[in-house]
Amino acid sequence: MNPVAWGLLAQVVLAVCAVASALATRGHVRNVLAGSACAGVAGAGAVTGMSVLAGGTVAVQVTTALPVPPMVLAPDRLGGLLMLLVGAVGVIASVYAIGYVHGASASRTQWAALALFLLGMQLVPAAGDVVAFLLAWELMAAASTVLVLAEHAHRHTVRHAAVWYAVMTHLSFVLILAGFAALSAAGGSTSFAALAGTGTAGAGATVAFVLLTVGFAAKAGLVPLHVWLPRAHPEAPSHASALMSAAMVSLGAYGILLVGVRLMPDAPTWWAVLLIALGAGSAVYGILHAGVATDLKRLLAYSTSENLGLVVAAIGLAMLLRTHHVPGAASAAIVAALLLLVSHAAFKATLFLGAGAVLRATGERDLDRMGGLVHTMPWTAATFGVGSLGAASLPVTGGFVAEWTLLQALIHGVRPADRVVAVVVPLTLGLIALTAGLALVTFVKAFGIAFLARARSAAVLGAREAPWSMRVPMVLGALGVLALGLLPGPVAAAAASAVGAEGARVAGLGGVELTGVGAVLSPAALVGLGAVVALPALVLVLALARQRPATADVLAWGCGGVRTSPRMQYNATSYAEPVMRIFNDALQPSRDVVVTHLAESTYHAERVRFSQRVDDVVEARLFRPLVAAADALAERARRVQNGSINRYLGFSFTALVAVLLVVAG
Amino acid sequence: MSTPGSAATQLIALAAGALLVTSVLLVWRRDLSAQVRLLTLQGVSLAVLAATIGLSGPGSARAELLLVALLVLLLRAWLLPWVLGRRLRAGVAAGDAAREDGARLNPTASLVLVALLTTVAYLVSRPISEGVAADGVGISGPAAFAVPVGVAMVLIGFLLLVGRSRAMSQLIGFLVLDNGIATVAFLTAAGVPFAVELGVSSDVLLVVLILAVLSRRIHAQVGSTALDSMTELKG
Amino acid sequence: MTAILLLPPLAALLIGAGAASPASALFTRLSGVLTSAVLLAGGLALLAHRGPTPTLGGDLLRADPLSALMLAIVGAVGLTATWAGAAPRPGPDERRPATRAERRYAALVALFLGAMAIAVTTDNLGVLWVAVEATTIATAFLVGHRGGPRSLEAAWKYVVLGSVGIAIALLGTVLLYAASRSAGEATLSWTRLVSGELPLDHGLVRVAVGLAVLGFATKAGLAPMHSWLPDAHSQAPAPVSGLMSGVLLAVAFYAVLRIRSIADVVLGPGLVRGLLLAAGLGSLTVAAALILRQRDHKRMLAYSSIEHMGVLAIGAAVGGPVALAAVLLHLIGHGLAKASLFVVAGRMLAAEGTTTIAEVRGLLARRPDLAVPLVVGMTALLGFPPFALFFSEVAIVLAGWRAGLGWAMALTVALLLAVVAGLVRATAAMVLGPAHDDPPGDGGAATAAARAAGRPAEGHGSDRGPTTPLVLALGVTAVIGFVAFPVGPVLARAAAVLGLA
Amino acid sequence: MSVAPLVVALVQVTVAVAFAPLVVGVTRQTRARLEGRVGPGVLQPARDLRKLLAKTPLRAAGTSPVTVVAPVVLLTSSLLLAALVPLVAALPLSLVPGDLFVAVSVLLLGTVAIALLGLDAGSAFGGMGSSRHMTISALVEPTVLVSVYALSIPVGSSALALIVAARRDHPASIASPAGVLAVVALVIVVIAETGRLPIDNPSTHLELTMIHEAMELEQSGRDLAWVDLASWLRLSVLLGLVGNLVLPWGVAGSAGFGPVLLGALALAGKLALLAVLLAAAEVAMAKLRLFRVPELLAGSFVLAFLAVTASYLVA
Repeated sequence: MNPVAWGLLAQVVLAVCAVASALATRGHVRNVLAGSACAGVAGAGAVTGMSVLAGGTVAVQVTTALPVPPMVLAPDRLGGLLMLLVGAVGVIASVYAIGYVHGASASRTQWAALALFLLGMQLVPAAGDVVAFLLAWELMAAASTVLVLAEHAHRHTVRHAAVWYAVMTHLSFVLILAGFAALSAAGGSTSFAALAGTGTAGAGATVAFVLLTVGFAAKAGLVPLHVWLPRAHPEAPSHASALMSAAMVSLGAYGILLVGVRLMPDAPTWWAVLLIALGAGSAVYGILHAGVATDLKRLLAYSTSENLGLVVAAIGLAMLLRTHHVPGAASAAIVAALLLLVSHAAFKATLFLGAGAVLRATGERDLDRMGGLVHTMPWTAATFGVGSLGAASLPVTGGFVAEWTLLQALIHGVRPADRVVAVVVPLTLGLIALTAGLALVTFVKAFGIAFLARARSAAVLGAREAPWSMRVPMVLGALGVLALGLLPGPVAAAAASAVGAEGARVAGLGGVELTGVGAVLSPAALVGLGAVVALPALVLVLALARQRPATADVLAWGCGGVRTSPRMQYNATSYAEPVMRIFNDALQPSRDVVVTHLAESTYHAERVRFSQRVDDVVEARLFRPLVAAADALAERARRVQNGSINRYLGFSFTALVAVLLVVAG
Repeated sequence: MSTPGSAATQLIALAAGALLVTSVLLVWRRDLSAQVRLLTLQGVSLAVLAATIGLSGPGSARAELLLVALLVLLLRAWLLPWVLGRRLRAGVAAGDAAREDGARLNPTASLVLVALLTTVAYLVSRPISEGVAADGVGISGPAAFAVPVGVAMVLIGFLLLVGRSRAMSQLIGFLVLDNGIATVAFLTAAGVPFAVELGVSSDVLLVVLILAVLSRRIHAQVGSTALDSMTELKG
Repeated sequence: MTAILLLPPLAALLIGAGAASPASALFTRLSGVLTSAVLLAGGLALLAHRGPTPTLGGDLLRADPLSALMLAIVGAVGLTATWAGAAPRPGPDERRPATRAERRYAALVALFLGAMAIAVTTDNLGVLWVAVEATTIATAFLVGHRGGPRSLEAAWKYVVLGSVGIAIALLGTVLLYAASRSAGEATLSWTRLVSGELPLDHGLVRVAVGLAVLGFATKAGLAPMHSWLPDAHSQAPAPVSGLMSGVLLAVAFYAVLRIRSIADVVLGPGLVRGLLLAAGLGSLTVAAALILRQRDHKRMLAYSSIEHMGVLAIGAAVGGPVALAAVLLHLIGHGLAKASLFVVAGRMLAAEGTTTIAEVRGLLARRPDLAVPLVVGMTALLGFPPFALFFSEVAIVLAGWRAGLGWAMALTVALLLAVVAGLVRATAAMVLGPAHDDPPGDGGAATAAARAAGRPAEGHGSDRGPTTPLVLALGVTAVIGFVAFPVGPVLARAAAVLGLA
Repeated sequence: MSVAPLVVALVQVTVAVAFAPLVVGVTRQTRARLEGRVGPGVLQPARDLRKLLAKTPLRAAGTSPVTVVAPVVLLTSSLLLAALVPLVAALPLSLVPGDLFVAVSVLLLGTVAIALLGLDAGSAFGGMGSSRHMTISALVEPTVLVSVYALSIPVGSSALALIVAARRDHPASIASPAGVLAVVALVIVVIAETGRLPIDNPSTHLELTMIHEAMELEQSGRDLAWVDLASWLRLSVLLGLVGNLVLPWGVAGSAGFGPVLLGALALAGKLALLAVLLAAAEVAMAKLRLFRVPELLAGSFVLAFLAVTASYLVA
């Protein structure tokens, strides 16, 4: 039995232990025991993933009661990479949970669900056939639903969020099931190994691709199937949000990779264009909503659908370029997709854990009521800051390298002769650039408003720094973000090998070289250069600082020294106001201004109340009408079943006559 | 054996005609007691049909079929009508309506429908008659021409069930439907095996008894056996 | 072996007679459990049996693997429903002889189970018909057991619609007999009819099969003949609802399967596939439409039964070893889960004094003993792993798509999504939320009063009961999908019986 | 990596640091003259710098370490920018591509630093400036990348050094429609990024109209010195880049002393010219309303996109 098999076994066993310890013990003991067991599950997943990446293979067969081929667990390298990703996020999230959970989120159900959630997520990339994939997928879905429900007894919003989540996730399952059914009908088997390289000609393959893409897009939170994200993430406990947003959605992208890269490699152009449109659209839409969001976790949720949009766009780009014979750039694009996925996992986990720490310390999710937390929660502030840098894809973080790789693919993918590429590539470039720019605003806002300036509400003043058990995972996450940014070479190489593309290899100082397009980036060297040029300035700074220390107790500028009250600061809403105004038509906020005039004169206002809400346009214009229509239909159907036995007999009579006419005709 | 125009065939035709006429009259009449009487008549003609087929059949099956005919006579011409009549009188004594009122269909419309259904019956029973007549084992060959009557009775019984708004007349409709099935059974297969026939008859009897009991309770609880008063359970 | 064939019906008869006698209240209370246990034992014994198929009295009783499996299912589901639904053991102070109603109830349940046992173990279609019809008679009074206009109305609709439908099935059976007779060998023996040796007339068999399927489909609650089902299920006492949903529907569907294989042999799959697809999709549509805005949780469960019958019909329409095995697995899973859920629903009715969804709130916080089995059962019904229904539904869809019925499968999963949405919404509304949250609506007051009094609302039995059967049933549903041996071969052989076309 | 390019890069940085105050001085002086004032002279910015460095910085109460660190980060980013962009010589560094994406990211790092600086003191103006500044740089990003894409198509690489070298070696491509459009788009970007008219008025004293100034309201002493120097560096480096794109002659192609000296002189000339032009343009222009700015940037994006399509025609 080889390491991979052992790893898979260990995951299952540890998961069982975690569930057992969650059910058996109580109080703090439960948190510690179950938490460490969950961390163990995730760790086993990470190790398994590594050994798969290192070339280990295995095919575990699980038989069922039905006369179908047995379920197979046979992770390939890509699966290994995802397993590693999920496992890594799982470890820090589990450790974090030990210190974080309290009240409802510390119940035995929640811990058991967490363990099963981790197991499901790590088995999805291990699945080697359709049935096993669907099984793990549903395990993941069910467990995550339970996690979202943690606070159901305290907030009514939780219930609606959970119902939305359950239905959307089942929609995704149903689409995937149908898609795989179509695929296995076209390919004549249910095992991925046999399906690999299924021809893309013919209606069957097309139907399969479309169904699967949409299904996985729903799980990846792509517009317009993203509606569950901004609802579920704020309601779920933060470690769960981190797992869902960093790990689970990545599996949606994995599904698209599985279909588009492994199962049906030679995609027609329009498949690729579909993916690019889907991805770029979600990226812009997601980041716009993130930019104007004031609920911190909602902001992070929308940024998730932005980042997954970028990933899917990169995948589509890779497919397009491969179909149009630009192999070098294509491999760069696919590497970019994986780098984006990995770095997103790192910084999104960090950010959600940070948001959780703030929530735990202040009870606030609303940015407009935060501020000045850098003084009370320095560790959280630092890690959240690093995460924000990553999310804004600035040097030197993983996001920066990933976006650089993507742009290299775009710039070197130029084919003036080929009209499709000639049109698609620059448009994609523009959209991605806009996304990157808005991401910058969004995360400057998130960090600056939450942690800098002065407290905007009393609750924030009393904030206390998170305990070590929560700090350590946050720091680990931040380190991960920086490591991905400083030494991207190995990751890029692993990613390239995962998709079997000779796309990238390590170049000096842990830098990355995109062999396909002959571009090199060594962030470490960049940092070195920066240090060299900044050295004189630093020396000067320190010298002056010793010579003449600053006086740090003056009033801030208030047009003549009036000490401004904290309510006069810019808050998240006002910070996003320019963006809101520019993209008014896309966001369609509902504002209302209530002016109460003074009794004496209507020229002087006594009070002005301004309130603004941004509803999700897709939800309001697409899903709510859909639900309403379904309900109306159902109401009409209820009237048909009106209780009159004569009518019921009439049904049977009609059926009888119909059948008679059919059989005798 | 018996050829068309033989006495047996005449008798079969006569019985079949009687069955059809009684069914049509059942649709026509509104007076429940009259319907019960018609039901008796129908039972008798069904028994006659069975007996004829039995007598003109091969010797082996003769005894069994005569026994079946007797059973039919007892059950459909005497017992069931008696149960119905008793329940009906009890209901009327307790203040329940003695006429079928508030039916879904007025007489003319229902009679037109009957005509329609009879044609449908003729259409759809072609494969049955042909299938049976394919090789004239025993009597069934020549007798097969009457099969549509049975099918028509089934449809008419169903029509009564759909169209009538009284518990009692639904019972009657059910019995007509059942008679129709029996007719088809005799005409196509000279009845089913005796054991099965016994089971079938007892089932029918029990169903009728249960419905009678239920209608009594409903009358006791709801104060009427009008089906319109029984639309509590919706959706 | 042949003795085992005879055992279940006889035992049912004797136990029924015993239960009817006022001798021992305890025996009366446990009669249902005993009968089901006997059926289960018999079924398992027959499943374990190898060698020639045991028969008795010519074609009267015969237990091929399919019959054995069905007998076991009937026993298992019956055990769940009767055991979990058994009234709690009376305290020493209130020890009293069983009332007349209780005795009648027990006897009828035993009778019902006995009829079911005959129905699944006979080879003669006539006897099968008689047995299925007998269940109508047995259950008629069980549905009306609680008395009151609503349950009487339900009983009336049930008997009328059921008997009419089953009468159509009789017509079909008769025509089959006629066909065999004019083919030279007058028989109703299923084995003879599917042997393919009789030169059956196609036109006649077409009519016969069409009518028989229609008739038995009525009993199986397939649209558009489903209308009796929600009323009967919602008005009957909870265990009876469980029995009807898990056993009666299953056995009626078993009859459809038998007829289907006759048609397969004589006519090929075309006709029945069309009929079953229409019925299945129709049932799914009806279920989806009426679950989405359902206000009554027992009716909701009833419609979910219609939905699962629709899935079964579609699976049968697909045919082939995989789909048929999946259908049988689905029968097991659905029966057990649904029986447990109906029992839980009964306890909820007893505890809350209402079946209106809008008046049940925060169950998880107030009554975890009810909410947890409810949620687990629902998870099973919705086809989440590890429950058996997950495997069966996935297998049916995969097989169906490969059989070239992609459009039907797409429609199926879409409708299933609607059903899931409705069920999830309703369940979440009942289960989630804070404990003290006075339910809206006029019925709220009474419910609140009943809760305040701390005792169940009267007239709906007890709100507590044994948990073991629920745990067992749901546990079996959860693991059986993974049990490759012995379940796998059993399902395969049973499916082979049907798929011999 | 080979040493020569590194040395050249450091030379570039020093040159840029030396020129930056002068460029600003030239623009201010030119403006003053065109507006009929005498003007403080070209060296005034340098003197201001010296004076500020000698002063004790005052920091608002309740400010965080960000206030201390941000100016240095800003300065570093500008210095790094000066090292990455081909000003004096067009020699690509082996491990760090003089990629415009990298350059822009470094630039944005500085932008973020100053934006946070603006927020840190918790005054209304700082937040206002920071919000406006970030919005504008967000809208600028697409233009930058698309125009670079247009420029890189003929060269087949996005490294600025190679682009400049290619234009020097094939002057024909400078006048090509693609090149012209792309450069125009870039110019608009540079104006937006460096906060010049018509997008921002660097010499305003009215808080409500401020963008860049609003963020450094709280700064004083050496902090302000670093911020000012950094923004001047940005201006001159970006002007230098534009200059080298339009008039690539004189840019050193090798690391010899002669070529580098020549390159430095050429750079001085180009910077002076552009500074004068900039000042002249600013005199002739009024500040745009903030919410007309997106139109301008959208326009520049369109130009860049046209440049791409045009480049297909020639390529």
